[in-house]
Amino acid sequence: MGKFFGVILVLITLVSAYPIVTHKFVQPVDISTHGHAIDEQLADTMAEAGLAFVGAQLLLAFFVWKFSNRKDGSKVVHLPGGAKLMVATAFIFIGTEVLALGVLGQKAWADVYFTAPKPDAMQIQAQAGQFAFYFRYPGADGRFGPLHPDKIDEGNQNYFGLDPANDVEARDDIVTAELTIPINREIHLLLHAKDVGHSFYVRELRLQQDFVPGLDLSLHFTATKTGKYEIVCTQLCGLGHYNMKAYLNVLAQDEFDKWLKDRAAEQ
Amino acid sequence: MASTVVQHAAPPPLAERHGRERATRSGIWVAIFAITMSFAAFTSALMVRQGSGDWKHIVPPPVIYLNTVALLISSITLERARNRATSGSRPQLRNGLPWIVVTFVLGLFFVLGQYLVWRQLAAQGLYLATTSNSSFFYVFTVMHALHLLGGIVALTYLIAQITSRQGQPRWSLFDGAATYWHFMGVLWLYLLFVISTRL
Amino acid sequence: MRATAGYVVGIAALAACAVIVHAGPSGGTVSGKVTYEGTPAKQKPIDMSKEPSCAKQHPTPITSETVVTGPSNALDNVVVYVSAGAPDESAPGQAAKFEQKGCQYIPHVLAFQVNQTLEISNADQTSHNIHPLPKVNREWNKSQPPGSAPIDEKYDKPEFIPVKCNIHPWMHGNFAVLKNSHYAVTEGEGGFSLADLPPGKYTITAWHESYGDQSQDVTISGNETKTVNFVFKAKPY
Amino acid sequence: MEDAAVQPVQVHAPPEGFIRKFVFSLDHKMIGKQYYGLALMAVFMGMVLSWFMRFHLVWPDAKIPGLGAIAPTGAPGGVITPEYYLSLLTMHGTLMVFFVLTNAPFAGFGNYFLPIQIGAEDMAFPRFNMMSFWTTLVAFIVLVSAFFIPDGPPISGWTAYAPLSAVGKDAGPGLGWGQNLWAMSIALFCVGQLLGSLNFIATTLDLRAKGMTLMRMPICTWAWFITSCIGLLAFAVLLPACLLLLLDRMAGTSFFIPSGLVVSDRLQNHAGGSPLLWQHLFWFFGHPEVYIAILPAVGIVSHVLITSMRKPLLSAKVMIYSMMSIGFLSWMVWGHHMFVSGMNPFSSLLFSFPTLTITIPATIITLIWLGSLFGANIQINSASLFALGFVSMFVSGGVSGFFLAQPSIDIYLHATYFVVGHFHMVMGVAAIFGILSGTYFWFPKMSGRMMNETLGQIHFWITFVGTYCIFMPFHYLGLVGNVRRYSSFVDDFMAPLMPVHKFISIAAFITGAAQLIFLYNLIHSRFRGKIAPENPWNATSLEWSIPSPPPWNNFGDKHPVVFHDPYQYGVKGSKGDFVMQDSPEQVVGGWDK
Repeated sequence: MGKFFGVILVLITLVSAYPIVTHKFVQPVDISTHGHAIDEQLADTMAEAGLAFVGAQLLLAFFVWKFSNRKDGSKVVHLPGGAKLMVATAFIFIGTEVLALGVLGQKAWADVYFTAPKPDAMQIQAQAGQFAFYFRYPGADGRFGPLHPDKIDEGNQNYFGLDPANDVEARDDIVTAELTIPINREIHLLLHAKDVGHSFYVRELRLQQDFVPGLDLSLHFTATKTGKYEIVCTQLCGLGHYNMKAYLNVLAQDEFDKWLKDRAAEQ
Repeated sequence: MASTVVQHAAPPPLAERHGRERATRSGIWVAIFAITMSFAAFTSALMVRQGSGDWKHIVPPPVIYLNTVALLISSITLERARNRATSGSRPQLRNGLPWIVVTFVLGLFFVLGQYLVWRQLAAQGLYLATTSNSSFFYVFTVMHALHLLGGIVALTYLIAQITSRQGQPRWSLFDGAATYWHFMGVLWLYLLFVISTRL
Repeated sequence: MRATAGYVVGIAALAACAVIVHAGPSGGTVSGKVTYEGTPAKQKPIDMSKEPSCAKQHPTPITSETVVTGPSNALDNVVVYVSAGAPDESAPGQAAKFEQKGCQYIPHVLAFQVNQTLEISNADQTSHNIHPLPKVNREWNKSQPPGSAPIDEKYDKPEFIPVKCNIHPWMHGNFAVLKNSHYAVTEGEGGFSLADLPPGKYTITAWHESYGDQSQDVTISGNETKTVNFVFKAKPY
Repeated sequence: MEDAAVQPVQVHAPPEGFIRKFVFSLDHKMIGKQYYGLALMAVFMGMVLSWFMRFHLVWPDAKIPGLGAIAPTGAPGGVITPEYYLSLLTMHGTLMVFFVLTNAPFAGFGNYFLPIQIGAEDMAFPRFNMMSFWTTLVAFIVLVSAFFIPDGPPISGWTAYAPLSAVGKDAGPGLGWGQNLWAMSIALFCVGQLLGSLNFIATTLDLRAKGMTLMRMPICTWAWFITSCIGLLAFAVLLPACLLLLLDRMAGTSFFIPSGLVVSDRLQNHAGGSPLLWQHLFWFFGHPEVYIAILPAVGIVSHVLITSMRKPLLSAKVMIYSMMSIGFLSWMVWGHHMFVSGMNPFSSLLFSFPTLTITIPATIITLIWLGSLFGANIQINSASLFALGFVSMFVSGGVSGFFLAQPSIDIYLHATYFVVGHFHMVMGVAAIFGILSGTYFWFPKMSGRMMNETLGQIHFWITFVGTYCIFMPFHYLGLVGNVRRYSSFVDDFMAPLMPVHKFISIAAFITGAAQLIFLYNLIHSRFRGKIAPENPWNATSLEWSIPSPPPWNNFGDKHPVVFHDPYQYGVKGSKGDFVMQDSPEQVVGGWDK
């Protein structure tokens, strides 16, 4: 039985490692300026964790194979080096690994969170509500109209609670259901939650950030490839959570300008 | 590991019956630790809450200080009970009975006083959900009162044991109750400080 | 044998009803037109990209329906009903049907009677959620997966109830739960007609989801047709 | 002092009558069994719920026979609605984390064996012990009753993030009374666990038998002791959090709800609360909870492994210190659940480092196991197989922690199936392997009968391979970015992953069904199994020095006296290759010196 255990465990280990080694399941193409750091970090961690995984499992398999139900009875021996060796190994290997990952991790993390958006970054407001994202562009005057929660009227598509009757800034605000942005231009996304917690997740941008009600956070990023990508909600927000999504549409500058003009006409 | 037989040196004895006495005491301390922990949680909530703009400060009714005094005195009376009980050659809880009763009464007084405080706040139109501060005020005072009631129950049990015919209550019972009672006093002082000053 | 008897009785009863209904003009009629003045708010096109199965049902995107207008300032989706003067009536047998199609409520405003069966069906390939927001009636909130059986509900108090879909924020409709059968919902030309009103004094009320309501009194004496028109003030925002 | 050894002080009279024996029992052994039974009920409920979820994920429109009758609004005609999926998810998580992973390995086995292993006659406070169980049972009933109220169980997940969990029914079905019941249930559960932990700590500190120094306690006793210390803090924080949540929901306060929220077109009448506060309080409990679930399993598995290896660990001391440091570190890492919750990015780094550091003691534990296996003489049986399976799972689930501990990678992997795979393996499956190992190991002692070995091994092989088939693919899905807690995958990029989900579901059905073998084995052996001897595994710790099942006062009239550390294997003893803890013959060496 011990031998059988060894064999099965080796099989499990190899089968588990196969899709990773052959890159069957990988993150999609990275379209952000900061994403590569995250990808490298992920790759390094995968290598180290992968080795640890395979090593430990194979060792376990081998020991169980070799030392179970031995014929030579109860003559047990002890591993030379004993516990000290184990502790030393743990500290040296894992310790260095921890340090390495910790330090490298900081850099990748810093790229996203420790840099302030450039002053000329394009400001767009994203509002998450049950169960859709809506985006607001400041319009010609470059200023966002103030929000009045009591004015929210979804039936009339006033998702943000604007009050154009009284707020002049609000009149030219452009509200859309898809996030359309120009390529190679830094976007400063202001996150606002209408009701409960939500999250903004774009795999290709290597970005994920919660919308926290009452706490207006922001993100900044630059998209480097045109195309249509999915924005999904990753924070459980109620019955329509699975269906809460929008599209990120990265366009060339001129196309973007045209798109923005058309939207402005619709308002 | 070859086995060689020598006569063994017996390790320090730990007989059950002494264990039980000690267990009561450690039990009390563990409980105190847990209660401290949960009030720490409440306090952290308070700090976060004070951070968010709309904090309106309220003044607790003066009765509260009278209650405080009563509670502090009750701790002293309980210690009197201890002295009286341990005055003899071997502890006689019966001797401490009067002071235990006094403590018990003061405890009740405190709880009633707190009730008065809540009534007065309600009269000012300050209910649980009125302002963030009133919320915390009620939460803190009510939670403390509930815990103190636990102490009062313990005292009741103790008094019943002492006064009953064959009742020979374990000393650890009194000791534990006393420790808990003093802790309630300390906890109250802390809460009073937290309530009345902005952290 | 007994069964046949049953049929006979049933048919007799039906016949009787028929006779009563068609017993000539049994009363007066109130008819008229609902219009608006001023400029109504612009209805924006709805972006359904989040729900492709619905988006592809609308080659040209539909607009929101809070203010729907017809030719010559006609105002649609206005519920015109007898708010006073007419006796309460028991609910009719047939159900009022409310359909979800192309991520849109059809009709946008559904008027029906107290205790009348309300049958809600989902014709889309996606789950919908029906969340009416009543103030006096009992509130409920149900989801309806594609292809599942219709939901039957009733309301036992008269009320105007906004309806929303929690899954698709743009989907909004209205229930008008009324006390009697004398009601109409304007469409197209904005005209309406309330028939079979026995002689008496009535209050006719017109209700619009964003412009509120207006009432006019009218007295019906015998078999006549009175004209009542409503004009709503349109708001640009 | 010798008299103490001959005439025991009676904790409570021998139980008489059915009620005292089986229902309101003060006997820690009965209470332990009651906890175990409760956990058993909960785990099968939770498993069926997960079946429904897996079924719905891969066959969204298929009707589940019978479900329509149980949940007419939640699953009309047996088709699961999005909100009912979330109800299932919430209840699955809550049942498993609280009523299985906390109850079985800690409260269940702990109650039964901790007093025996330290040579005590019962817990320090038998009445508290009884109250602790009955509070937990009420909590369980309150939670499950949510299935039978009109708008069904809550849909806010086992983490019940505010404000979704706090604003009430406007936010969706199940968030009315369903959520109230949830919060009440958890509050009650906390009370029960606090009473339990208090008992464990006092008992361990003060009721140890003569000669049972701390360093002579078996590793699982240590694990239970450390766990109870963690539990005391964790539940003491979750309780206030639940109370505040209840106040927000029922008394209109605003601890967790900020101003200006518009839910279902209704402007909420709250102001100034902080949703992050709930997350902090919850995870301050929530992360230690992971170790509350896993440490007892670590202890049990070590105990079983040592016995079946017929040799002591390389160093039990190191093992214990590692468990302590894990317990200690578990207090500084709660923030790693909130990397993308809008905390100050610097604090993310502060939380990330101790999280990575925890892998060091965890690795030491694993290496100690591996190193001890070297040169051992492993007796393969159901118990040891599950113990070895646990080691494997512990590694598999542990390495994925590397990824999630790093904020930068968490940006991508947070809230994907990678996380689900990670905690199911290390917290769920591993802990359950620990429970099963303990069951096969201790069943003879608890029931006086042996379990069926063949069935046990069949159970192991299906479960072992099955769980890998279920939870390994979760990680792959996560790497592609498959989001968790979705009732169906409508997004373009998730659709292609359906085959993987189908595979997982089928594996889940088979593995789940295999648990019925275990259930049958458990019940059948209880009545038909062959009679168990006093010490079937030739083990050394005190529980094996008394009859199976033990008498009501464990050691009868005699008071045990302990002379050795609990793991004297591989020595020429009177009974073979081992020396019982209470046998007076002296042995040179041992880690208690």
